Parts: sequence; C-alpha cells; structure tokens
Amino acid sequence: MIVEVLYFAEFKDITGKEKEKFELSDNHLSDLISLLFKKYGDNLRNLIWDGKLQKIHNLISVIINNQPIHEKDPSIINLSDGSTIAFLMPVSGG
Amino acid sequence: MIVEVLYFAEFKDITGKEKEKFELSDNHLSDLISLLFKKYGDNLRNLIWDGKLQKIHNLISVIINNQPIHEKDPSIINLSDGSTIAFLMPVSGG
Amino acid sequence: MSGLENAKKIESGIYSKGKIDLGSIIKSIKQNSNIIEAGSIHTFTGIVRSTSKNGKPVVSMKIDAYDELANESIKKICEKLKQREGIIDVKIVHLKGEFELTESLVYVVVASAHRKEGFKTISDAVEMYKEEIAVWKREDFSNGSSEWIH
Amino acid sequence: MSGLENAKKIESGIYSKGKIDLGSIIKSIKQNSNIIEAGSIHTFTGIVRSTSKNGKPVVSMKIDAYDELANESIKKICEKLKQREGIIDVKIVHLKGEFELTESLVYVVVASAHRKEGFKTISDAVEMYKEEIAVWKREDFSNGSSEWIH
Repeated sequence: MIVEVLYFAEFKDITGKEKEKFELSDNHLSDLISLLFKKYGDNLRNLIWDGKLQKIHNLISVIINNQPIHEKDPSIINLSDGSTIAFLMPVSGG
Repeated sequence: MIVEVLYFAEFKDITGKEKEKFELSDNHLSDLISLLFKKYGDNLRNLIWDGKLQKIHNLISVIINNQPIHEKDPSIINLSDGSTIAFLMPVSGG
Repeated sequence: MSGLENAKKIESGIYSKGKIDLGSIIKSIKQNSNIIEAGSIHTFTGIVRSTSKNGKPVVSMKIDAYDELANESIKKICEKLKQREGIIDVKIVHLKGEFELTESLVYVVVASAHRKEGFKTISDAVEMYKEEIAVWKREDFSNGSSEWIH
Repeated sequence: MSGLENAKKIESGIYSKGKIDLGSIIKSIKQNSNIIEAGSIHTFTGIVRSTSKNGKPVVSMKIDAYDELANESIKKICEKLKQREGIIDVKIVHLKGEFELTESLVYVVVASAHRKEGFKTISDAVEMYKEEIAVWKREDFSNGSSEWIH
C-alpha cells in the first residue's frame, strides 16, 4: 500500500521536500517510521524518536488524514492505502 | 481693547460662529461674559454660569491664550488687548 | 516594501476628515529608524456606531476640536508613552468634521518590541486621549435631534 | 466610502505572502452587515523583529504552515470569539513564505461594539493563534545559521 508523508518546518529542511510517497509492506506506522529513519538518518530520528521510551516523542503531534492521533507507539497505529501522515513539532505562530 | 472668543461644540452651535471679536470697556473676563450673555441669552448663560455660586461652572474650562485658567470668578480674571478666550465643556473624544 | 521609502511622515494631531487614513499612519511608523526592533504593530480605530451609549439610534456624528490645545495634548501623550520600555512609536490622529455611520473618527497606532507592552500601551493611549484632548463629539439621532456628549 | 461595496470578502486563514494586506482585511470587515453596531476596530500585526527572544540578530524569517489544519484552527478561534457579547467580527490572516525585517507575518482584526471587549478579544485572539495553529517560524541569523522556534 502507498501512503504519503507531509513535511513541515524542520522536516521540510531535512528532507528537502514538501511531501513524499512511500510503499509499505504492512499497515502500521512503525513500518513507515523505519523507512524514514533509513532514508533520512539521525537528523530525522532525533527529531521524532524518544529512544528511552522507544516511542514517538511526547512533544511531536502525529497527524493522519488531517486528524491528530494521541497514541505515541507506532506499532499500534494503523495506516491505510492513501493515508497522509505528518509529524508536527510544537507550533510557533508569527 | 479688543479680544476674541473661540467657540467649540455647543458654543459653536449656539452662536453659529467659530470665533468672534468683542470690544471691552474694562479688562476683566466678567465684562466679556456680560456681553456674551446679552448677545446669546440663556442658552449660553445656562451652559457656563453657576447661578447659585455666581461663578463659572466648575465643569467649564476657561482658556486664555491657549492656557487653562483655574480661577472661576470672572471678575478677578484679567484680559489684555488681543487675548483669545474659550469656554470648554468636558471633552469627549471619538 | 516598494514606496515605503517615499511615504509621507505623519505627525500625531487633529486632521480634517479625509486628510489621512490608517494605512498612511502605519507606513509612516514603518519609516521610524528603530522599527526593526518592533515585533508588533497595534491599531485602534474609533468608528461611528449606530447606537448611542444610552441606546438611541444614531445616524451621523460631528467632531469639533480646539486644534492648538488638542495637538499639544496628543503630542504629550505620545511622547510620554514612547518613554516606556519596549515602545518604539506611538501615533494618535483624531479627525474632525461630519461623519457617517462606520466612518473612522480616530486612529491610534503603537509599534512595540513585544506584544504585551503593545496591547497595554494602545489601551492606555485610548483612555488618555479620551480624557485629555480638547475634542467633542455630537451624536445626531434618527428623530432629528442632536446631543453633544460629555 | 466609495469602493467599499466592491471590496473582496476575505476569509480568515493561511495565505502566501503578498496575497493580502491589512487594508483589505479591514475593508472586508467593514462589509459585515452588522458593522454599524461597531464602535471600534482593533488590529494586531506581527512583524519580523531584528532580534530573537534570546537576543540573537535576526536577518530574515521563514514561515511554514500545514494549511488544512491551520485553517481549521483559525476558523474555530474566530467562530468562538465571535460568540462573545459585543464582538461583531474577528479575522485572523497568517502569511507564509520568506520574510525580511519589518515585513508583516500575521494580521488579526477585531470589530467590537465597545473598546473594552475589543481590546480583550484581540489580545485573546493573538494568544490563541500562537498556541493553536499549525504554523512554524524559522529565524535566520546574521552568522548564517537558522533555528526553528518552538
């Protein structure tokens, strides 16, 4: 299945892209996250991953199809074909 | 001697003028006030005169040559040739 | 930013209606040589409301001003507020003349380093000009009567 | 008032830099059919300051936004504040793109019956958008480094 990741702020700077499609072999967010870490390395990993708790950082908002997801364990977050996913840092309006 | 009265707000409505010159026979504000009362009657008198205290109403500011005068007894306020005088109601900016 | 360099410098004070608008005051403030220290610009515009304080229907308004006195008080207020920490600029422009509903009567513009002091100062500027400047307003009601407000 | 009748109606939300200015938002608010009940219009404009919060010299700024989410939050904030007694209209326009010093990043406009609720509501609107909308700013410093602010 194909999902799309939207990049904002630091994520846009790291990836050099506004959005990007990935083909996943299973339907959990953990699969997508492994691909992202493989492709973009520690820069991206350090931004979103809490290595101690082995979860997504508490301050990162996970958005799927424009809806915030409150779960931080990516192995129990389901994706579907066509899902859009974004990881958001805390906001800072002008 | 000649003095000039500047009219604002209600005073402009009552007199129909922005300003007006008067020739005075003595140099006290009381002389000018008598002329004003004679010319414009009770409409103007009621606005500035406190009949009980026989003084200018406390809420009226007397301005001579763009300076506020704190005295309210017109018989002890001196005018000079060329003085400009205004009586101001409490202000009400927009 | 084109054109900004040529914007007219606008002094605080009393102006006849139509002589000045909010955009030109903001442009003028943006020419202040310290404007790069500002993080926010705050404005207050008093406009003609269709209802008086005691609920009467208003159809138009007149503003009269003793220009010499009012200009002096306005300048004093602006100078005083500009002394405050973090306040880059303060301008007050009060219009006079005859006004229709929704037309602008007065503009206050404050540029500040941070929003907190900007919000405080623009509110203080409005309270000060309402108390201190030699300006009067007359409300004209739908029944043909009029009343100077004090 | 000429031309007002034809002013474009401007929706609150995220816009690319250059697409909108404060004057057009005020014009749009003046077309609100309840605007005759307003006695004041308040505006807040966030602009690029030459110093970061911790004192570093800023030379430019970038604003990024997640439009769908930010537009939704902005509309929610405006709708909520418009429910308040005496609040006639509230508009929030946040720009995105690359900005130079003194350029405008965000506009908030409130029309209110009386100034008291206008001052309160515009200040609340600013605090709310700063907390709630999916917008990020990056400060670019004079030494060539950059930092996303959180």
